[in-house]
This record gives sequence, C-alpha cells and structure tokens, in this order.
Amino acid sequence: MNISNFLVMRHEIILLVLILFMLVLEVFTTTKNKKKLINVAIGLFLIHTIIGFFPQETASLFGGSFKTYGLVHFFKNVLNFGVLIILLQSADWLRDKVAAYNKIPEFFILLFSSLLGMYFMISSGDFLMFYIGLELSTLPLIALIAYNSHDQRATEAGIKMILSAALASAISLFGISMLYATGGSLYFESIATSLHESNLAIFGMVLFFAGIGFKISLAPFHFWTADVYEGAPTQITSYLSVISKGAAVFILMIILFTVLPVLNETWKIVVYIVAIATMFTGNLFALRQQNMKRFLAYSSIAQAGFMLMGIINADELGISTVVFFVLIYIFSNLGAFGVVQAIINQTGKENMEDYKGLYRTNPMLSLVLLLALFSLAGIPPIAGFFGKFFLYTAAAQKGYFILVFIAVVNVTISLYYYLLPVRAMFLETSENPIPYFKSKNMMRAGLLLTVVGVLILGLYSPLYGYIVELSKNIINPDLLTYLAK
Amino acid sequence: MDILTLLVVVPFLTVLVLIFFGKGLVKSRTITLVGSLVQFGLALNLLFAYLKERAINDSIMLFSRDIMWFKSFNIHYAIGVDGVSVALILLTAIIVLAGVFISWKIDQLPKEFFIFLVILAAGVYGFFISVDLFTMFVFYEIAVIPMYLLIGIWGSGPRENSAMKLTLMLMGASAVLLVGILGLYFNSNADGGALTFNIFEIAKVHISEDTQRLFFPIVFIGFAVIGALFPFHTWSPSGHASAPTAVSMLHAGVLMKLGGYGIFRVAMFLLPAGALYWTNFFIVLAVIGIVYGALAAIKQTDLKYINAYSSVSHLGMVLFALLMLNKTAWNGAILQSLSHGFMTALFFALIGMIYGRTHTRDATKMGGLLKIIPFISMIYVVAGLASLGLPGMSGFVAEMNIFAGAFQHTDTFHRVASILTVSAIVITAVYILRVVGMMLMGPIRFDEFKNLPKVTWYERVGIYLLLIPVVGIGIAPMWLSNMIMDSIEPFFKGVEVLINK
Amino acid sequence: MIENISIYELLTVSTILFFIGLYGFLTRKNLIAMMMAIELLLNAAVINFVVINKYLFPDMLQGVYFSIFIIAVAAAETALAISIIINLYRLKTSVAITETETMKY
Amino acid sequence: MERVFFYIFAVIIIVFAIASVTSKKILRAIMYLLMSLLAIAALYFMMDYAFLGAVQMAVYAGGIIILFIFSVLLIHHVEGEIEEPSKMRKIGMALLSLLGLGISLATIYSFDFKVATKTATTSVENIGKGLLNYGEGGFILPFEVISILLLAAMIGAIIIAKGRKNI
Amino acid sequence: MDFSYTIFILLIPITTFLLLGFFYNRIKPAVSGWIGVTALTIVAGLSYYTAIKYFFYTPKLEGKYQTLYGIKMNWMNFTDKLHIDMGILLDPISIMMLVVVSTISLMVHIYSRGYMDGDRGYTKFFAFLSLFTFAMMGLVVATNLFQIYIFWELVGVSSFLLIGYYYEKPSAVAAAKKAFIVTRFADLGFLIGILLMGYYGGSYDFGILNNPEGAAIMNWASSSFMGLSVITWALLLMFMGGAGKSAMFPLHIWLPDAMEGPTPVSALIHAATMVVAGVYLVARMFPMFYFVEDGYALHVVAWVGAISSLIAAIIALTQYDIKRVLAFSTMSQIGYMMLALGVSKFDGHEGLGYMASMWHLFTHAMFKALLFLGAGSIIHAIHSNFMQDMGGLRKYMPITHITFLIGALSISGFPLTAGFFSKDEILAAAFEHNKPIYFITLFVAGLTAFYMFRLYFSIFWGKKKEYEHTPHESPWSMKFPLMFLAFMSVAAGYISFSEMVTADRAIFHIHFDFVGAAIAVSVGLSGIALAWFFYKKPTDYPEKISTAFGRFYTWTFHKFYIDELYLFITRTIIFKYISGSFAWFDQNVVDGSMRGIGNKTVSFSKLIKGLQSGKLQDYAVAFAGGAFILVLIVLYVL
Repeated sequence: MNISNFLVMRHEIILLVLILFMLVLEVFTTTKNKKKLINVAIGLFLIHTIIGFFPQETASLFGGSFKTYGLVHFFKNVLNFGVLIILLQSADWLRDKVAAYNKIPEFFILLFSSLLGMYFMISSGDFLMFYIGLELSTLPLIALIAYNSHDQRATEAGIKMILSAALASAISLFGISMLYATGGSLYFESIATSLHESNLAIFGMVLFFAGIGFKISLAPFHFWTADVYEGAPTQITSYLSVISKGAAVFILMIILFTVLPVLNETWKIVVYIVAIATMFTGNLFALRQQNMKRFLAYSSIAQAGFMLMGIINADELGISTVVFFVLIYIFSNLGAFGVVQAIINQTGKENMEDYKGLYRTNPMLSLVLLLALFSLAGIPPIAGFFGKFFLYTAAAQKGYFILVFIAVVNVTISLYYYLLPVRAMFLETSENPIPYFKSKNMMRAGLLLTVVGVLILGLYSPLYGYIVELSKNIINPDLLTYLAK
Repeated sequence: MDILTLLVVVPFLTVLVLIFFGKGLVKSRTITLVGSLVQFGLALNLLFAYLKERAINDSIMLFSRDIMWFKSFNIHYAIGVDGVSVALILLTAIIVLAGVFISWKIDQLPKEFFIFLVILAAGVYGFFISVDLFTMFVFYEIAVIPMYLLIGIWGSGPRENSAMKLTLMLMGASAVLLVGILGLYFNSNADGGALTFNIFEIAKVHISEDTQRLFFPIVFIGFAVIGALFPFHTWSPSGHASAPTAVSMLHAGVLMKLGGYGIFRVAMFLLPAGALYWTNFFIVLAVIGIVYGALAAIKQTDLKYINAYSSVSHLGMVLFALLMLNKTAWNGAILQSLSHGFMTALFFALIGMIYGRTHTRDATKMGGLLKIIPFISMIYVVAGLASLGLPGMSGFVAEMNIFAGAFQHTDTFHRVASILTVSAIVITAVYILRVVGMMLMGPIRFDEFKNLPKVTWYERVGIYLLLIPVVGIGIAPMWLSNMIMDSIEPFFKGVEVLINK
Repeated sequence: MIENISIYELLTVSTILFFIGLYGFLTRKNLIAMMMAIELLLNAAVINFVVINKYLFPDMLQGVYFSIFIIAVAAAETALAISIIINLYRLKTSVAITETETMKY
Repeated sequence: MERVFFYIFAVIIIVFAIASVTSKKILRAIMYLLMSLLAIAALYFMMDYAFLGAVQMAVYAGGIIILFIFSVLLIHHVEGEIEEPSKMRKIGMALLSLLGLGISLATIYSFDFKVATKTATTSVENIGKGLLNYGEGGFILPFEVISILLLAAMIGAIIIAKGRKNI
Repeated sequence: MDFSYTIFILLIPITTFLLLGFFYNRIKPAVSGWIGVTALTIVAGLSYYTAIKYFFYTPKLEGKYQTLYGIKMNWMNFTDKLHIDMGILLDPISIMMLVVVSTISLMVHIYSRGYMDGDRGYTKFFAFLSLFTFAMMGLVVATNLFQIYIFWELVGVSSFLLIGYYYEKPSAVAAAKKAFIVTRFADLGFLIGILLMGYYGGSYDFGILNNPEGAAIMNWASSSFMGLSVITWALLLMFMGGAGKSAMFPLHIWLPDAMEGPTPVSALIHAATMVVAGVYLVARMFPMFYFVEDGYALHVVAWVGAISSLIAAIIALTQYDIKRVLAFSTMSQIGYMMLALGVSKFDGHEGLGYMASMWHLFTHAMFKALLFLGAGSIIHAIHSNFMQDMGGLRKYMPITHITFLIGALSISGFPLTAGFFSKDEILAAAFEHNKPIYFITLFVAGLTAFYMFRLYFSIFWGKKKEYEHTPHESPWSMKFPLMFLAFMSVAAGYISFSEMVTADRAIFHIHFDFVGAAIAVSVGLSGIALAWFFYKKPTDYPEKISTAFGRFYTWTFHKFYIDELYLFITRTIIFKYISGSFAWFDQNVVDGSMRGIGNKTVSFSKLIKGLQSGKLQDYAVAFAGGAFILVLIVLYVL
C-alpha cells in the first residue's frame, strides 16, 4: 500500500473526507448557519468533481477487490457530474424547505455516502464489495427517501423501498451464494475462468440479475419504482432515476460481460425477455399518468428497457453504447426532473393538468422540459436520439432485429406520452396557469447544464469516440478465445 | 463553407437571430423573410452552379463533402446533390418563401411560429442533401417533429388530436425506417469491407437477395407513410385540415415529398432485388391509394380535406411511378413530386386566403366567390386545372411521364394498374370541378360574403411565387426533365441490371 | 463439515428456510413481521455461504466473511427499517401493511 | 450422533421459522424467530465456525431481536395481534413458495458438488487476520466500507426518527 | 417552301389571351373587342395565305400533297425513342382546318362585338375566345398524338370556361362541368389509346405512325388483346376520345347542355370547330384506321356515326329550344362526317368518303355557324330560346331571316347550296360501300330537312306573338358575319375539294351521280314540304302526331333518358354509393383502425393499471414470482 494506491482511490477518499467534514460541520455549526453549509457543500463537491477529471491509472487494489480502469473512472466522473447537477437543482429546496427541519448537513452526508457506495459498487472486484457497495448506496438513499418524516407519502415510499430492497438483496444474495458455489470464489476474475455452465449457475445468475434488476427497475422487478419516485423528495427521485440506475446498469453490464460470459447464451435470453417486458411495462403504464413524477418514473423504467438492448450485445459495442446512453440519459432526465422540481418548489404542483399553458407564463422552463422530453423520446438532433440509435445498433449488430423492432414500436408509444406534457405546456391553455416565477441561480445553472448536455453530447462525436476507446479490452480477450473453444 | 451546408446553416442562423431579436410580428417576419430570401438565393445559386458543374463533372453527386462524424460506426456527415435534389431544394426554398408571405399576419406567438417553420425547412434541406443514411434520418426527423407544435399550437379544429396522430404515425414510420436503415447498415459489409451508412458505398455491395426481400418493405413503408401510402395515409387529411396555412403548404408541398425521394434514393437504389420482388404488392396499395383518394375526395366538403385526399391520390402516383421501375416513370415521379409540391402549396395558400375571409372551409357554405374575390377564385380555378393535369401546367408533364412509363409494361397486371391510375385523372376532374362549381361559380348565396377584402400584395406575391413554377414547368419541361433524367440514370442501374436478367 | 451430513441436506434446510421467509414476507400484514421474514431470507443466504465455504472451499474463508458482512448489513438495514416503520406509526398510529397503499396505479 | 443433532436443529429451524411467519401474536413470533436463529447459530457451531455462531447470536439475539421487541413494545401491546391474511392469499403464497422451493431444490440437487476432502480448522485469529488483510483473500476494504455504511444507516435512522420535533 | 411564319398563327391568339387576361380590368371593353378582331384578322389572313401557298404554289411530290412542317421542336423526352414534339404540321386537312377555324373564329369575334355588348365580362370573353382559338389552331396543326392531346385538353378547358361564362347561372355551371367531365372521361380513352399507340407503334409522330409502309401499320398483328390487335384497341380508345369531343352517341350528352354558353360560343365551339375535332382526329389517323386489321376500327366509326346521326335527328324533332335543336342537328351532321370517314377507302376515288367528310366538315362549319349566329341574333332580339315564344319574325329581322333560310336550305341539302354538294358525296360514298348506312343516311337527310324547317317556320312564320319589346334587327357587327357566312354556305359547294383534300392526297375527280342526287334531293324536299305543311301556319297536326307516337314521343322528348341514365350512374352509383362508401370507409375503417390502435393501447394501459396496486406484497409476489418464472423459463422451458 502506498501513496499512488491512494491516488487511484481518490474519488472515494475525497468523498469520504467530504462526508466526515460535513459530519464535523454538522456538529460545529449553529442552526442558523446551517444554510451556509449548502454552498460550502456544493462548492466542495464541485472541487471534488473537478479533481475527478484528472487522469488516473488502471489499478487493482486489495487483492482484486477494488479495481479501477479508464471506463470506471470516466463513469465515476459522469456520476459526479450528475450529482453536481442534482445538488445545484436541490439548493433551493434545501434552503427553503429542509432548513426548516434542520437536516441540511445530513442530507449531504447521506447523499455522499450513497454516492460512495456507487463508487465501490462499480469499482468492485468481487461479489462482497459489490454487495457492500450496493447496500451502501441503497441504505442512505432510503433514509433520504423517507427524509421528510412528517410527510406520509415519503414514509410510505421509504417503507416500500426498504422492504423491497431487503427482499431484493436477500434474493440476490441467495443467487450469489449459488454463483459462489459453482464459481468457487467471490472474486470476479476467478469466477470468470472457473465457472462452467450448469443449472445451478444459471439459477444463481438469474437471482442475482433479479436483485440488480430491482435497482435498475426492470420489469417485473420494477413495481416499487413509481410509488417510491412519487413519494420521495423530487431531488432524491432524480437521484434514484439517474445515478442509482446508471451505476446499477453499469455494474450489471460489467458483471455479465466479464464475470459471467460463460452463461451468455442464457443471460441473453433473460435480458431479451426482460427488455421487452420492461419497455412495454414502462410505456404502457406511463401512458395515463397524471402525476409528473410517476410519469417520469415509468418513463425511466422504459428507458431502462432500452439500456438492456446494449447489454444484449455482449461486446465492446454494447459497453460503449450503454455508457453513452446512460450519460445522455442522466442529462435528459435531470433536465426533466429539474423543471418538475422547480415547479414543485415554487407552487407544489406536480400534475400534468397544472402544466397547461406553462409556455405562455414560463417559456424558458417549458423549453427546457421540451428539450429534455424530446431527448428522452429520442428525437434528433437532441442527444437522446444518438443514445437510442446506438443502442439499436448494438442490438442489431448481433442480429436482434426483432428486438429492435419491438423497441421502435415502443419508441412510438413513448413519443405519445412524452408529447403529453408538451401538449399541456404548449398547445393547451389554462384558466389559472402556473404564474411566472424566476428561478434561483443555482437552479438555473443546473438546468443550463442539462440543456447544454442534451444539445451537445449527441452531436459532439469525439465524446463517443472517447467512450469507445475506454470500452476496449474490458472484456478479457483471452477469455473470449477460451470461450470460443 | 460549401454551398450545400450553407443551406442547413442559414436556417439555423435564422433561428438564432429569431430567438434573440425576433420580438413581435414585424421583426420576426422580417427576419424570417430575409432568411428565406437568402435560402431562396442559395437554392437558385445552387441550381446554376449545378448546371455549370454538371457540364464538366460527371460524378453522380456534385459538391460532395464527407466529414467523419462517429468514427466507430463509420457515420459521416456526407452530402452531395444531383439534379433531383437540386430541383427539390428549389421547391423547398420557394415554398418556404411563399409560406412566409402567406403567414404575413400570423397573430399568435409569431416568433415561435417562424422558428419552427424555419427548423422544419432546415430539416428538409438537410434531408435532400444527405448521402449518408444516418444523416438523412436525422434530418428527416428534424423536419417532422416541428410539425407537432406547428399544428398543435397554430392549428384549428381538433388540432391537438390531429397533431398527435400525425406525429405518431410519421414517427412510427420513421422508427420502422430506422430498422430498415440498420438492416442496410449491417449488410453493408456483405463483400467484406467496412460497415457504412453511405448509400453509394452500400450500393457497391452485393446484398443477398433474401436480405433485400426482408428489408425492402421495411424501408419502403418507412418512407411511404409520409408519402401517404394507403392505408397509412390517415394522418394526412386530419393533419392538413388542422394545420395552419403555411404549415399545410410546407407539409403537403415539401414534407410529403420526402417519402418518394427516400424511396428513390434508398429503397430502390440499394435494394433493387427486393424492389423487384415486392413491386406488385406495393403497386396494388399505390393504385388503391390513387383511386381511393380521388374517390374519397369527391365526397368531402371541407376544402382542406378535399386537398388532402387529392394529395393522397397524387402522391400515390409518385409511389406508383417509382414502382414501375423504369426511367420514364421515375422521371415522372420526381416531376410529380415537384409539380404536386407547387400546386398543392398553391391550393393550400388559396384555401387559407379564402378561409381567412369567409371563416369557413366548407365548400357548400360558399358560392359565387368568383364575383367577390375574382383574383383568388381565378387562381383557384387555375390551380384546380393544374391539379387535374391540364396541359401547360406542371401536373400534366409529370403525369404523362408516369403514364408513358407505366405503359411500358405489357403484362395484364401492370396494364390494369396503369389504366386504373390513368382513370384517376377523370375522378380528379370531378372533384375539382365540383368545388369550383359549388364554391366559386353560381350565385352568391350568403349575404355575409358579399363584401370580402381584396387580395393583398403579400398574398399576391405568395401566389405568383407558386404559380410561376407550375406554369413554367408545364410549358417548358425539357430543361428540368433532362436534368432529372440524367440524375436518375445512375440510380436506375441496379434495377436495370436485374430487369435485363 | 458436519459428519455424515451432505451438503445437499444443509442446502435443503437453507432453501426451505428461504421460502418460509418468502412466504412470510408475502403474507404478513404487519410491517415488523415482514421485517422478520426478511431476516429469515437473509439467514438462508448466510447459511448457504457458510455451508458452501465449509464444504466446497474450506481453505479460503470468503463465504464466512460474506456471512459476517451480511449479518452486519442486515442489522443496519433492520435499524433503518424500524426507524421508518416507527415514523409511520407516529403518522398513522398503525404499522399495518395496508397503511402503505395510498400511492398506486 | 451429529446427524441426530443436525436433524434436531434443522427441525427447530424450520418449525420455528414457520411458526414465526404464521403466529398471530407478534411478540411470540419474535420469540420463534429467535429460536430459529439460535438453531442456525448452532449449525455454525457444528460446522466449526464458532466465531460466526457467536456473531449470529450476538448480532441477532442481542441486536436485531431486541430491536424488534422494543419496536413492538413501542407500538403494540404485549398481546398485540397481527391481522390474518385471507385464506386464498395464504394458499396462493404457499403454492408459490412451494413452486419456488421445488425449482430451487431441483436445481440444487441437479448439481454435482465437489465436496472438498480436507478440512481446515478456523480460528478467530484467522478470521481477524483476514479482515485486516489487504491482499488477495483479505477483507479490509469491505470492513472499512461497512463502517461507513453503519454510520450512514445510523445517521439515516436518527434523522428519520428525530423528524417531527423541529417542525 | 418556308412556312415557319405559321408560328404566328399560334402566337398571336395566345398573346391576345395573355394581354386581355392579365389586364382584363384595365382594358376598356371596346378596345379589347378591337384587339380580338384585329388579331383574328391577321390570323385569318395568315391562314388563307398559307392555304393558297400550300395548295397552289407548293410543288407536289409524285402527284401527292406533301407533309410540311412549319416548325418542329422537341418538347419532352420519355425515352430515347418516345418523345413529345411541338410543331406545326401542314398538310391538306390541317390547312383546311386552319381556314375553317380562323374564318369562323373571325366571324364570331366580329359578331360578339355586337352580341356581347354591355356584358360585364366583355374583355374576359374575348380573352377566352382567343384562348380557344389558340388551342384549336394548335390542335389542328399538331404533329403528333401528344400534341393533339395537349391542345385537345386546352380546347376542352376553354370550352369549359366559355360554357360556364355566365357562371352565376347554376345551369350554366352544371353544363360546363358536365361538358368538361364527359369529354374528360372520353379523353381518358384517348389518352390510354395514345399511350398504347406510343408503346406498340413506337412513336407518337403522325409521320411515322401513318406511314402505310411504317412499322406501326405493318406490325399491327404482332400483339393482340381479346381477339383484337392492340393497335386496333388503341385506335378504338382514341376514337372514344374523338367521339367524346364530337358528341357521338353515347357520349353526346354534354352537347345540348353546352348551349348554356353565349351563342357565339355555341357557334364557334359547339357547332363549327371543336366538335369536329373528333372527325379531324379520325381523318388525321386515317391511314392507321384504314390499314390496321382491315379497317375494323373504321367500321366502328361508321356505325357510331350513323347511329349518332339517326338518334340526334330523331331527338331534334321534338325539341323546342332552338339552340338545342341546332345542337342535335350538329351532332347529327357530325355523325354524317364520321360515317363518311367510316365507309371510306383509301386510294383515289375509293376514298370518296374521306373527301366528302372533310368537305362536309367545311360546309357544315359555315352553315351551322350561320344558323347559330342567326339563332343568336334572334335570341338577342327577343331574349328567349324557345320556339313557343317566337313566330312571324321575318318581318322584324329580314337579314336574319334570309341568312337563316340560306343556312337551313344548305343543311337540308337543297340543290346548289354547299350542303347539297357535300352531303351528296357522303350519300354516294355510303351507297358505294355500305348499303344499310346509306339508308340511314338518307332517312336522316329527310329528318334533317324536316326539323330544320320546323324550326324555320316556327320562328319566322307562324302566328305573330305579342312581344314585350318589338324585336329589332341586329347591328351591323352581327349582320355582317351572317351575310358572309350565308355567302359561304353556298359558295363552299363550288370549291373542288377532291383536288385538295383526299385520303391518299392524290387528286381525283368526282363523278356526279344524278340519280343519287335526285333521290337525296327529293327526300330533302319532302321533309321541307312536310314541315311547311305542319308549321307554316299553326296547326294541330304536330300534336296529333306526337300523341300518335305516344311513348316513343315521350322518350324522344326526353332524349331517350340518356341523361338520366348518366345521372343515375354518376350521382347515385359513383357519388353516393362508391365515393360515399369510400369516404365512410376511410373515416371509419382505415382511420378508425389507426385511431383504434391508439385507443386500444390507452385502454389496455387502463386495464393493466391494477397491477400497480400500491400493495407492497403484490409487488413482492411479482418480484419473486418473476425471478423464479425466469428461472423456470431459461432452465426448464427453453
């Protein structure tokens, strides 16, 4: 263990320091001054985000429990960026609402802990670290969901979340134990080489998949999603929908590709079925949602179904397209949630009805939401289109044209409901529309970042090229040749 | 910057200027007018540059440009034009310009209206200059999606539902098309070589016959929905009826042409064997569309509905012509696209003017307009005559090419199909004259229409912009038809080789 | 390794335990009771790890460690769950599962 | 001999587990759960994992069960009863569980486990060393991380529990 | 010989049209009248000059008139072989037509200055007349089938515009629509015929197609359809177009209604020029008609002509609207021309029918225009179209009376009038080649004389009516054309047509057959006598006869209910049932199914909302159940 090792772990370490620092601040600031902590925390996190962008070496620490390489590093930065946007967007809420409960530093502590969990999860080199990371990312998050303890809906959401999460991790653990039995180790690398195809291994794999499918909210493991998204504070909903989901997709992909390639014939079938189920479920349920948060919840379920199309590719192309998609998805969804949040903060209204005539009163917000929704719907030249198109390409590359076809059918359905808010905002008028209000600078910055993101990310091709470079050699070529035999 | 990219960039610049300076009706329309005049100038310039360049350069596409975009997918921003695209670009420029004049007095959210209008135009230009399937697809969707807002916000009647139906059907079709494009892409390495979206690269590859048969209908339907192929045309009547005038013009005039163009550029060019295999099936649909659209138009009373069904019929001819698989018919298809573009835009413009004065589009509710607003009425008659294929108007030239091409097939199936198609010109005459007789001629039946405002100068400009090409093509088709014919040649090769087998 | 007892028997016990837990989770009408069912589920997994470690890979203690961590996490999880449940109780004076059905469709 | 013990424990585990998920009286259910957990600890002892057994007893009996009891006492009366689910639901869930059980057991029995012949004794010292080892087979990292987890969970629990006071 | 100046014959009218059309509200009516007349005078002059130059000063080729091109240029290319040219073809028939069209048009222009005086759309009227003249000129000088089709359509449109000239009158609008749509329907056949001809004949050019040694004629048997050569089919379809334009049975229904247009228009378009376009078309394609499949198509032409002429003559007996009587008479006379072509052969004197047809076309143009203009003059004077409103007009309008009488005599084939000569040749040709047709023709000749003089006597004799305004003789601008045409109605008989317009373009000499002529004349005279007997003074004979014929009379009076039949087919069957059901189908089935997909998706979405029940344990069931079902699927099902 030496200093360079620590440098490799700098994301984790700095974040840990941040957590502890917040803890200290929590203790030593008076109730009145706690509002100032918001800016301090966001500022520190900004620094953390920036530091994250410095290059980093590939390394494997702690006997392979902790691995980091270009893509993971990049992905952590992506997560950081997403969290930064979320923080910017939540500043108002923290200042106006949370301050009253005197819970500001805890918010940051919990949020950062959860993020730290994600880091460990995506960097994990064995199932134990994976599990711990998963739990570390989940438990604080549940606390955040139920954060607003006088709000019955938040509490209900918290209960639903924690019980579902516990069930999911129990089932997942049961599955991991089977993988352990068949693979002979908890370390990913050993499992990859020593695992053979057997019913038990497949059994374990499916249960494991169900557990992580819960995090990504894949059908039929998605039912908690809508209720929790609705009940949780909007900031946490957006965190759940992008960061938590993104990290889970990433690690699912890495595990399936690098740890369980032996079972690829089987998990492709699973992914295929689940992808179709997820897309249809998300879309069909989203069709008639009136609550914007529920609406976005189902939309995010459907998006998860699309991500599986990249996973089914089971190759480098799949990795790069999924990462690219997640990146774009983070920006698009945060844009949408940002606007929803701004309106909830200002007026407490979260129904689509209330959005009628929004364009006439709040044109900028409407446009941001429009762009975000178009991006989610996959309309060029907005970034979402590129993400989706590449996912189709990934699926089509391996000949899954029927899946692609089903996906495009779903895209059409999804277009319908993505246009519903647009219709409310632009086409319809209302007796009492949401009056004009001026967003705070933090919120503006947060929204601006998402807008820039959805406008630029797709068109700016070097970014994707960079991801492609990073995605190379993640799947052990020796292993592939070994499998080919 | 090359002259083609400018066509896309100028609209976007216009949009930017509009966003920042386009406050109020006068400013926004002035900016848009300047922008579309520049586009018009560019299009004209392109035409002359093309003619000049064509004389010394015999590559398929001129002014080509190829910039690597997404390297790992081999996606390029690849552009180039031939006679067909030049003609269609000119069409677009003229209709956009006319559309600006027709929307001179748009009262509601003028800035946004013009922004979306110009974005739409940018998409169309981009589509016509693209050589890369991916780029083409991107521009296609850029052109389609503003439609939703344009119809939804500025439309009339059940605008929300019409807009939704239109958008969903077109985007659904484009989604299908996307599958087709991916199919092409992943078969573009059939001879070894790299995967590519470039249509000329793909054309060099021998895609296996089975694959072609699989993907041809997908690509064809993907494009044909926007070309109003029966039974996927139902977005068009309600969509047109609800759309504001300028949007109807652009939509029927330009956007619906994307379908035929795409089939010509992509489906027929890249999947000739598939085309040969599927042609009869689609001919049946196209002919049904032609006859059925015309017959359905007879029964309508809403002017826009009549025109929409008439568009179904006329654009059915484009598809029909493309499916005839010979150069004459293809030439006719492109000419018909152009002709229908100008003509139907003119129609919609006139309908808009009439509607703006009488506040009804129900032909049965009007009468004797010829006496009240003689200029508009007379032009309406002329447009009607153009629509029913009167010689001396563009429609005739196009239709005759189509028919002459269609009659080169001797088998009974094609004969019957051709004769049914030809018979549509009679039905067209019926519904056109029905409206003319009902609405323009006859006594003035309602007192409230006794005094309607005279035609204004900007309306005149709009009308002349559209009328001149209609008559121009009709009287002197040679230069245009030759330009198109030359450009069709290389695209026809694939089919020709197979037919000669 | 327990003399004369095969791994199958042990795994059978744990699996039965797992499904008893699942049954409990699916049928109990009380949130605390459901948490208890979760403990059963987790314990089933723990037994699995331990047994597998003991019977198949006794030279490395991975399974055992995993078990320890599961137990620790379970404790944390339970604590958090209970705190939320109690919060619900404060809001609704009930911890029946039916109290958590307001958000649906 | 050990076989007999094993079966006794197994029966205890299963019977008490069933009792724990079906008992109407919540406090009794907790006690049944405790019995079941203790029997599991006994299994660990039988497998020579004394440390684990101890952890099981300490954390579960000493921590989690107490937590349950406190919360029940906080909420219910001692004789607090749980509402019974409908019969249909019970039967349905039982069938579902049995189906799952069938699938799982069939899968497990279909696998040919290569049981290791050598037995290694495990001392607490070994376990401790393993926990602090940062090489291959060492678990210092999860050990550290779980401390953060516990911290975060604690803060979370506190933050929720303290809730209403400051409104 | 340079004939390129003939381009001006086309350019001048179109320029006039554009000039008058664009500035129709800025030019004073008087000026526009003069512009029109002047332009037409020049055109007529050019036409006469061309005729003289062609017939008398251009050398013949091997004793035959040659085909010359005033101008010929490529207009559009279909394929390497098939292309549309635009040009001016000069040969005997086209030059004859030029003369006819320009003469009649000039007369009508002059006449209209008086007739249309004070009309609101005076300028517009002249503009349309110019447009028509342009189109008709273009039609006759067409060098190929497509050019003829192009101008054919333009003629149709100008006819539409002129019939609908009084557009505020619903009947005029209906008539215009009817005329256009019926001819359009016929043109459908024409177009298909052209397209077939283009494909099988390999060209649209008359020079190539009509060459008796050319491929199109020599290879007519190469492909057949339903037992007939495809070329024959093409010819028949083209004849359908001709029949539509020339109002042959059963496509004649538009012609009587077309009388809703101003009378000069009826004279120009619906009597003298446009309606003979069908005849001209057959004459133009005569070699093909004759040589292909032994003139099968020509038989059809003959019989259609004969039947049309008979039916029209019968209907004309019962009509009271003077313009309609004239219209049916026109139809009947065109039937004559058609049957004459139909019975004609090709070479020398055998081709008598062809020559006779063209001659009759020429003379008919003169006397029928005369009759129409005369009728116009009468209508102008008493503002009514109906015979019942007229009587004893000879005193009030002497010039009109005399000229009308000359016209009537000419059409009845009174000796030494133009009609006598041309009709006689037709009878002779029919007698020579087709006896049944000959007898029909003879019968029709009698009928013609009868109904014309029924008309004449009813108008100018009979009992005097009480007129609201005393009828006046028309102004000079109207009288002059009447007189000129009256002169031509006699003089045209003395032109030696057989030395100019023949089927094989070689000259032959007519053998005048006194017996045949005597028969014809006696039939004609008896018709006149009968009319004199019936209508000279008001009698009740007509009524008695009509009652005697009973149902046949009613049928005839209603034009054999052909209009009603068409109405039933179009309005009830096509509009109501076919078109209506298509519209319904589109709204409800096609659109409905598309909407249905959307609605079903939404309602399905409503249906499944119960899955998200809000109950945590249900979610858990789905979770665990889903997981184990997945296991089941991958392990035990697949």
